[in-house]
Amino acid sequence: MSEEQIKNLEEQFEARIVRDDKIEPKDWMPEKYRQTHIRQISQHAHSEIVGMLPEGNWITRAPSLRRKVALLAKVQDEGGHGLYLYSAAETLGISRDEMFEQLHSGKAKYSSIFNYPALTWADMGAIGWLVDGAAIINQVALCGTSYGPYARAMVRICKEESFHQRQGYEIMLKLSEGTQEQKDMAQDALNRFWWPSLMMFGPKDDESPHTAQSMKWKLKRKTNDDLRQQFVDQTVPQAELIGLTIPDPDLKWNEDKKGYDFGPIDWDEFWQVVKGHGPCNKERMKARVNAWEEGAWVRDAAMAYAEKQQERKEKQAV
Amino acid sequence: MSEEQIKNLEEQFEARIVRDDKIEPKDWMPEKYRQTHIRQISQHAHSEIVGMLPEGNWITRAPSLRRKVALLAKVQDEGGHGLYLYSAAETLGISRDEMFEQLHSGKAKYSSIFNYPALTWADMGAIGWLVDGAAIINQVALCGTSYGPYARAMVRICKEESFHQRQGYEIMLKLSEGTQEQKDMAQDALNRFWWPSLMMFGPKDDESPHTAQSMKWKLKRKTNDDLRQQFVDQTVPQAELIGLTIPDPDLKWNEDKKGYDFGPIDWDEFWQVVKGHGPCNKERMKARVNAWEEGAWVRDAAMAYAEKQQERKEKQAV
Amino acid sequence: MMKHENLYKYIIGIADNSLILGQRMGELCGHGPSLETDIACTNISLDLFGQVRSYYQYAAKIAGDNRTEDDIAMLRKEREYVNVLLVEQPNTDFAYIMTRHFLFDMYHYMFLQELQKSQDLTLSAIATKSIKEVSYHLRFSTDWIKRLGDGTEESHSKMQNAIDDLWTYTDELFHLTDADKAMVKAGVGVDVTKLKDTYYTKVSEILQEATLEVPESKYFQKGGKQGIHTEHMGYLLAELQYMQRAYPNMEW
Amino acid sequence: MMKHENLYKYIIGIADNSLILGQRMGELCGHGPSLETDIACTNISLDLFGQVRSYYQYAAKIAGDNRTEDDIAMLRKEREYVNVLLVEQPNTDFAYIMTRHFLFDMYHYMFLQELQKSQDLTLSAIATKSIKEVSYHLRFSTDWIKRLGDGTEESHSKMQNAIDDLWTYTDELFHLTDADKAMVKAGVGVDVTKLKDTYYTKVSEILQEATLEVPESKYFQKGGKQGIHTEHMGYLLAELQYMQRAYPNMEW
Repeated sequence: MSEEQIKNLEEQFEARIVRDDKIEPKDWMPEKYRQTHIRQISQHAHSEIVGMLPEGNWITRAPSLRRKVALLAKVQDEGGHGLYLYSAAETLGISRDEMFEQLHSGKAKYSSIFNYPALTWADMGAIGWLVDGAAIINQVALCGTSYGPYARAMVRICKEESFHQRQGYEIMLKLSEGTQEQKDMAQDALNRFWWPSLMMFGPKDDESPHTAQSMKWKLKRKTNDDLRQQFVDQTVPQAELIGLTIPDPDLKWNEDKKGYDFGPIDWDEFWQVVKGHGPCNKERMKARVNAWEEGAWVRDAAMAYAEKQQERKEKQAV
Repeated sequence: MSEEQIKNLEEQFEARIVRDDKIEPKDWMPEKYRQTHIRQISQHAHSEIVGMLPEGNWITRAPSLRRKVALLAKVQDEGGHGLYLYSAAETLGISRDEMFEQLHSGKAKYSSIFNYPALTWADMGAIGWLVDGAAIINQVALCGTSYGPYARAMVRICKEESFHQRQGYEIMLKLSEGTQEQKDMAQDALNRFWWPSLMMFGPKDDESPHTAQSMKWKLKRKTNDDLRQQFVDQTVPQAELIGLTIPDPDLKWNEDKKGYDFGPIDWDEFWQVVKGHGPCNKERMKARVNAWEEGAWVRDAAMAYAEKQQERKEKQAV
Repeated sequence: MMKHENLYKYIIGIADNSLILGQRMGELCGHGPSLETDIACTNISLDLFGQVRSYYQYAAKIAGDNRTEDDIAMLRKEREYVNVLLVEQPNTDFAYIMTRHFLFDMYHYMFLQELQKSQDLTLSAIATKSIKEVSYHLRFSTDWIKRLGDGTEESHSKMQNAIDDLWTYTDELFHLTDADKAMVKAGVGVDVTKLKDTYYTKVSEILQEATLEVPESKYFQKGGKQGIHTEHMGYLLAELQYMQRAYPNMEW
Repeated sequence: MMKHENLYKYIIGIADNSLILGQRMGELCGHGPSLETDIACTNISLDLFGQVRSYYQYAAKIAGDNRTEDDIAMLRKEREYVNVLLVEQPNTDFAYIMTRHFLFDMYHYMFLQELQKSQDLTLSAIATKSIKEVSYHLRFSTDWIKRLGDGTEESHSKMQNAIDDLWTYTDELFHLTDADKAMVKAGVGVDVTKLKDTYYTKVSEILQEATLEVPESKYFQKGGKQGIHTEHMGYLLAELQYMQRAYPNMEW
């Protein structure tokens, strides 16, 4: 293609995005658009899969059958989200095995929040309420993103996530209505998950170099700081409603901005975890890599069986 | 050696045994004596080692620190007994690795009682009281056996075993003084371990072909049935003392023989377990084989290191 | 003694199998050989716990005291759980997991078919609801038996090991407890002894299709239905019960 | 608030390390690479639990209510255990087991040397009794670090992995809690911050002798001393506490 042709295609492409047309797998797209989407969608998929681990950790110990069933359903949904998202990424020309390899080698990232341990039952509440809550704020915006398969996956996922968030909040509510031990457990979970949840929105705007490009492609519709503010403003009253205290002495309503001011985030911790040195980074990767390696013979067998079946069919056809 | 010489040696050998002289490793002995002793001593050693497993199963869950410490000490003693006994067998010209191989391949046996599971804390009591109790009855006789290293190992072992038995009985006593749940737990353990303990003395005399030879070599000083009777007569009053019921409707004092009559033993069960089909035979062997196989690299490393150290010493000496 | 003690025991006898198998399947979450199997195993665990709730809720109603489904699930002593030994066997590897599941599913499916005809309308309704799920479980595990048995040499050998080891726990599925007998007589319970031949025929067919040898051993383990379990059970219960034991009498 | 709350907390802080490490070593019984290591690991576990009893009995006395050593050992919530993260790490393989042990033993030995000088005579007496056992532990684990590090290629590589993974938990050994600080000030506690440089020097010397690389990572994990553990801890406690939780208020 001539440079001019490419420029032409790029202009048409940008125009479609501005018009809110969806870009579909077979459409022409700039290589950088493709790569950025592969990176973000696979990272999102990996987050769903790795996110199954901290919650999976409490399935065997859920305190009641009702909660056990709900937790299983939630974790199953997350696996399902992983499936849609891997499929969406595959439409951009990468295989699921390649994406797994990138995850296992550390090349691909996943949400850092899952590098914190799930230590008590209340963490199941806090993860649902705060982590899914933060995720939804990020994801609702993405329902209108430009890449069709991703946008459609988001619509489906958001619906389920908001159910998960309500479920998480309800766990916290129940604990806060319970015994002192249960209240303490809920407060402790909030204390441990509050700051990591705020970190889920990523670095501050002035340290987030990709924002401008992502905004153009509607991969982002608001900045990190805007979304973080929205999360704080939404969550503080929810905490108050159930008698829990946000672990931030600087938290204060700001009448001018009609939002809460909050204290400084520990960005050193953020980067430490992002770089692989959080409390559970090694554990999470070990769990995923072990599952993959120990499952190799199973996948090989399934493949071998499918091939044999195919051969048998062909022979019968002859 | 001429046949006559051999016959001569054999006669001297038998005479020494009759005189209660000890046979020592460097002494001449008939090959059958050597083989029989290797088989019996290694079987005894294996029983100590496999016997660590059902009790090891309760170390992490012992109900109090005092009991945990006592259980650890007991299991450690059993490991120690294994060590003496393997050493005693080694004096007869077999290596420990060969004995392990015989255990792992199923060629060598170990006491069938350890193929029953240890399911509750009370089983730690029942095993100490009944299993060690039965073992002592077998072993006390062996303190005067003809093979020196075995006899000396037995003296040492018997002392520790009788401590273990008292400890086991004391666990049962404590349970029987406890809540209804604890009493039930004790009774249940007695119910499950009673019959297998009676089976520990081996088949009935008329089905035990080696008895005559073993009696001559003082590997046996009483028959299986005599020892079994002794065990029953000793144990029944102990059970009564702590309010437990022997699970045998036919059990009755027989004034004529000044001992208890007891009901028929389920020899089908006995042979099923001996042949490898008891509740835990596979588990026990798996545990031992896994420990051995997974530990191979450790033993190899220790060997390699020792060789390197030796080489370094030799180089320095040059 | 409870008024409907045999019915109560009968229900617990059914439900404990699903409880313990569900717990084992729940351990796998995030550790399976593929995302699809992870999702399936989670889903199966979910189905089983759903069934457990229906049974225990009914049992709690029959007991007529204040006990709840969670009391029944999590506050009994080990000796009071009456699941068969098969379902408590550990997740040794995926061959064991699928074999355990298949050997149970086949029984479970056949059992529910009969339970649908129970004169106890609640049990019959639970059976009708559950059998749809269980027929999916059976399809899932049957497919994996075939894939792994007739897959690679390695998978074949792992499957044969698993079958050989777990076979010893199949006979117990067809034992009748006293409560079972009473319920069969009352037209409520299923006479599982009558299912046995068909079970082994069907299982053998699948194994043969999967190029696996049907074990010939005639030695079987039992005890679960009398509450005498394997040494694995205690550890499983320590996890299952942890929250209810550590935080008694609370609402969650 | 308890009268001697800081002393109480200080004692628990010491003892919880031995409790949890003892529990981990106790899991190994019958599963080690040789009979001699099986016996040694059982013996070490025994020593540690013996020490634990002395500490908790003293703590119970100080608490002055009816709590017993077993209440302290087995009836706290996970967030109330204050052992360092190092000792709760799982028995991944014998390289991890010996590395975990060595990294703790070196600290433990140096710590007890100082604790012998405590103005609290009970603590000083426990330290004097324990240090003999711990010097044996340290010799045992040091020997194994050398054997495995300088053994075969396979053992060297397993050891290096273990060191690299567990190194991240060493820094926490030298953190001071508020109770620690108060007890240091009172002449009762050991200022562990002063042991840190010597610890790393000594550990590094052994690792080098064992032909292992001393990790350079400057990222460390913490939390245990504040009761924030790793996900392994819950499972360990479920076992440790099982009997006391399932059968409360009984004598054993």
